Amino acid sequence: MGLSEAISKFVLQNAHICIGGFTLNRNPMAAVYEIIRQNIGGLHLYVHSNGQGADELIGAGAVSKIELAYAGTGRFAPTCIRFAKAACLKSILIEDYSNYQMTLRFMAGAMGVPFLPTTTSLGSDIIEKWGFSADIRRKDKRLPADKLIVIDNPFEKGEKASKVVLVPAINPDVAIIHAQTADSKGTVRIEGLTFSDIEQAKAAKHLIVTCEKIVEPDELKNNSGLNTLPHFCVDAVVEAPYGAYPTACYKRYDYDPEFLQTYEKYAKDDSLYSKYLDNYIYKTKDHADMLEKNIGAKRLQVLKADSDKGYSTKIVRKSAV
Amino acid sequence: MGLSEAISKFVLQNAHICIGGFTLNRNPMAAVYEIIRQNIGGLHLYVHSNGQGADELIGAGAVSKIELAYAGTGRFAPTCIRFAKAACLKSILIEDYSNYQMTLRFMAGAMGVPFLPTTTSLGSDIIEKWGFSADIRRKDKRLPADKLIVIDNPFEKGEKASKVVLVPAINPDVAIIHAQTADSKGTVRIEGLTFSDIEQAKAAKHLIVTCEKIVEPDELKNNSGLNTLPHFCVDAVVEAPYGAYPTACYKRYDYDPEFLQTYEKYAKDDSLYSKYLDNYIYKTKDHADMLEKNIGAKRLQVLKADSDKGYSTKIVRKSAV
Amino acid sequence: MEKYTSKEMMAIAAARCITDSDIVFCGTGISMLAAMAAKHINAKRSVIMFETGAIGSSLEDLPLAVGDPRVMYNADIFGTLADSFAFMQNRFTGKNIVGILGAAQIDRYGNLNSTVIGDYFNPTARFAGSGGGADVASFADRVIVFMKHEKRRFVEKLDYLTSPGWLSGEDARKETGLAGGGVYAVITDMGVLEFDKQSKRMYLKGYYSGIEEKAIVDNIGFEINASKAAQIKPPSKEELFVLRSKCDPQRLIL
Amino acid sequence: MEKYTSKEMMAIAAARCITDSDIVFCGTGISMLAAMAAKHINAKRSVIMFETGAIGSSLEDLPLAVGDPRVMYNADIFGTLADSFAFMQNRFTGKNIVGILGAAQIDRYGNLNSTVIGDYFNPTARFAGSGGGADVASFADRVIVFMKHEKRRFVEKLDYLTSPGWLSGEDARKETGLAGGGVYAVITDMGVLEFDKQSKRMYLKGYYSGIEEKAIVDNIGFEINASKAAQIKPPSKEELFVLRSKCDPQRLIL
Repeated sequence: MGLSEAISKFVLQNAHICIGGFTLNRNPMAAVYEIIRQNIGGLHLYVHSNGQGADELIGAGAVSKIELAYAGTGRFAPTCIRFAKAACLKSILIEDYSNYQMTLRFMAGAMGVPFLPTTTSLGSDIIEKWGFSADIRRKDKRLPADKLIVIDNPFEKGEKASKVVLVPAINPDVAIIHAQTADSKGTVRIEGLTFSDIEQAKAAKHLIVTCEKIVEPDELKNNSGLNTLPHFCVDAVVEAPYGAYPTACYKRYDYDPEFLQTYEKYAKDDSLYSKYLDNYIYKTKDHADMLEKNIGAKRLQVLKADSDKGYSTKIVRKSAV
Repeated sequence: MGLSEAISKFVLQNAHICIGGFTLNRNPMAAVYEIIRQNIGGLHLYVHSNGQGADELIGAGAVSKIELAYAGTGRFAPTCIRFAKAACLKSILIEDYSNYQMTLRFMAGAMGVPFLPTTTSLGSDIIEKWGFSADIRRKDKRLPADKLIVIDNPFEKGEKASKVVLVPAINPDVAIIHAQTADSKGTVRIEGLTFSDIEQAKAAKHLIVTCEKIVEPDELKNNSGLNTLPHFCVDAVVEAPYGAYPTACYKRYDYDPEFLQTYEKYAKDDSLYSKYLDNYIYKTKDHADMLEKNIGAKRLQVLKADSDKGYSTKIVRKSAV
Repeated sequence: MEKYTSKEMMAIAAARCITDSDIVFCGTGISMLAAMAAKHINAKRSVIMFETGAIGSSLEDLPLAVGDPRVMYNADIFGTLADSFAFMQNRFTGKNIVGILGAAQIDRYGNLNSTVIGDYFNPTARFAGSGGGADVASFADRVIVFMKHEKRRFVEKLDYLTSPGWLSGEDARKETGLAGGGVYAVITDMGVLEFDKQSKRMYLKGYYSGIEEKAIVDNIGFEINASKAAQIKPPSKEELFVLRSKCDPQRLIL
Repeated sequence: MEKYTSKEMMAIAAARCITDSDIVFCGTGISMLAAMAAKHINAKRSVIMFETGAIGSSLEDLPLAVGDPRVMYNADIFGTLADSFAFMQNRFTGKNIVGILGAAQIDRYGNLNSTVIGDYFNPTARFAGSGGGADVASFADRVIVFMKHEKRRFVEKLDYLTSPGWLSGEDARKETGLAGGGVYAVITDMGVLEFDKQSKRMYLKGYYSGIEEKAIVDNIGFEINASKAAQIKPPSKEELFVLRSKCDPQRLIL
């Protein structure tokens, strides 16, 4: 299955989706761009600290609601720019959680339980202020009735019982993650940090995996301990070289400070941003075409990861910050 | 720190302990034998499906209470022999859970939450019958007031709410696990399946790691993704070659069917069993001495793991079953 | 026709229940042989999985426990106990999971006891306990149970209900809040029993060649409907060949 | 004496709070430099850890985000987000964890806002949100906060309480059920503020060389006790050398 087909088959209008990665690392950008290209809208997006992927989906108007912990790309955009604009314009609805809460929510979905407990955020406005109205929650059966519930620890009796925050499970319609390698049956190997990609993948009704390289079936069996997802979790596995670009893919390539800087310039200005969408996304037929037209093989070579370090030792990061 | 010192320092009389491994795999047997040698008694033992380690501790009279999911070593002892005898003689108190419940209880302890939810075992006697009396639970502050608690899912309102089983966290005084490798600072690398050793290790107040080989500090940094525990979780790291014997240690050596068969013969007969304890444990000064006197280098050579398979291709398993 | 043992018949009867889309959670012994046989014969794309965390095990050599290092050989992935059970509890993956269990006692609704004989607090015999049994029985979409066909094992009332089957029958299982589809076949050394879709009572589905229906019914400690029973096809030459030469050439279990 | 910037002073002031037994959870920017400086100078055995799951990172090159692949280089171990926060929530490991955070607003009890300016449902400015901030603030035994010393940031009442400090002061934090020890130092470009052990109100602990006490107090939007303030030792030659040559030779943050 090609990426275009995988997106159109699983990412329907108004779908609940989550995307893997963290800030400027291993975001499934090829898939994000394809969603934008296909003009799929009304998405309900779940992320912990996704960063670039979330901002581009929001910038393109694909997102109507977002549940998140953090929208930023570190020093490049301490707050994601299109996200911040959309928040102030109220063109998206936002529900705020903490990173651990979002992680636990994906984990609850993966485990098949309705909630998981934690004590994080007690006393904060994350507990007090709910972004989605009761009406919105009632109308979409995929949403829990409550943002979260604070209970007394039932194992402690009486007034001395401590408080516990229960955060509800997320079971998105689709999860999309990007990996270094998968075999053609769908066994997935992520190198380096997995963030909460594994939990997201297991929590979703459908899973699309893009990867740098698809290998022969069972080729990854040589080292089972390095594999991260079994094939029966995967609905579509698509080879998408540089599929995380402009974010990093450990041991393959780095994030691109030049692109992120360019993006910042476009994102800050509404009229420029529509040009960005045109030139980088709408007018390119797929990710390979986008890379060829806008980035070029020479630049990709600079981004190539040093085999020891796992990231590029050749990029200049100073100017970008 | 040597094993003898680590055991006497952390495994106190009446301690709550858990031991890693599964049935006949990677039980921390060198540590188990040392506990028996030191005559430490009154232990409260937590295991999911530990097998050989649990049975030898019980056989030696070291255990007063056990919370478990399963006591067996597969085809060698579908039910652990000394465990079954102790249960019928009521010389130990038993609290039964399922494997997933015990795993979740360790996980809750590791996560620092008082409980985790599941739906397993609803309608079963695991929910209905409690092995420890309210009095026992009240007297030991380390035990939760309830074996488990069944609640209505608070995210579903009214009579349609589904049931959820909350299982209480375990935070043992000491966890003991056996690994293939650790560095001298305590970073641990387990090869092959980790079972629930990682959760147990993180849940415990103190952690003793025995391992086949201790390497230089930071020698394991070459492949961070293969490491399983950071050094700040570890209180004592002890080199104990063949420390899982007679259970298996993946990629190092297999379980020993001959020993397990011998053990069965001794374990079934009370008078023989005291001879077993004498000859194999009390009269040997440490694990190396036990191996030398009772097993021999030649036998250990037969058990050596094939480098591809990870287990021995030379042992005869037929007679043992 | 070739001769075969009841163990071989049992393994083959269970293997036939497994399909290509199944993820088979198996225990030690004959259930492992059934899973292996299915993978070699009628369900080549099925996945063998163990509670210990090994997923997609190749099983080149027969493991003698689910913790045996042989379950690790050429697996698709190493998970943890927590991962394995989560795959069962999770409704997306759980719906494809077939569990295979054994027990000391079974009742008419397929509830299982693998904990004690006698009073829980004063047992006459103690077994290993639930292990993953209660979990598989709670979560897996379909559960196959292996039983020795003895009257003392097919009982009116269990001494301890370790692993939930259909509980008290009818909709009791669903109402209790259990997710999985429940026990759907009991395979003994005499025949195969299934459960009525409505009442959830056990009935005799079939008997092996050479076994009399009466012997089956007489060796069950509760009333059982045998009116729909038919003879079960003996193992084919190919099935026996695969079982003997590929699954257990050393005859560790068979 | 060598010249230095306020950023350098801030990084060093924070580094000095870190000890050998600490596990340092840091964010992006100056907090990472503080952790690196401590590891090179005064707390060589401390461990640097990121919410993204990298534990014991070597940080040979300065990461520009906690998701930067540079946090992975020569780490002790790769965990997940779930693992990282569990190490904080877990009381055995959590007691050694020092968190370093930034924020848009802070109040007198060290509560932080990194979510919105204005009404939550009608904001005039939107920030990234909690990220791991609320988690670190809830769990870590000690939290250090970096702030720009501006009156609009040191406010009487937060627009949104993202990360809990001492809440309403006195025993409020403990009574609410939060485990960690709370915010214990606020490091600004003018000085260092700490919290009264009893009332949990912020007070001025010290000011940097060349900064007037009055300027500090005037740039805080609530009343503050400055009676115990003393001058803070400027960065030593060694501290500056390490910070500049080992932590950020490319001047990406400094």
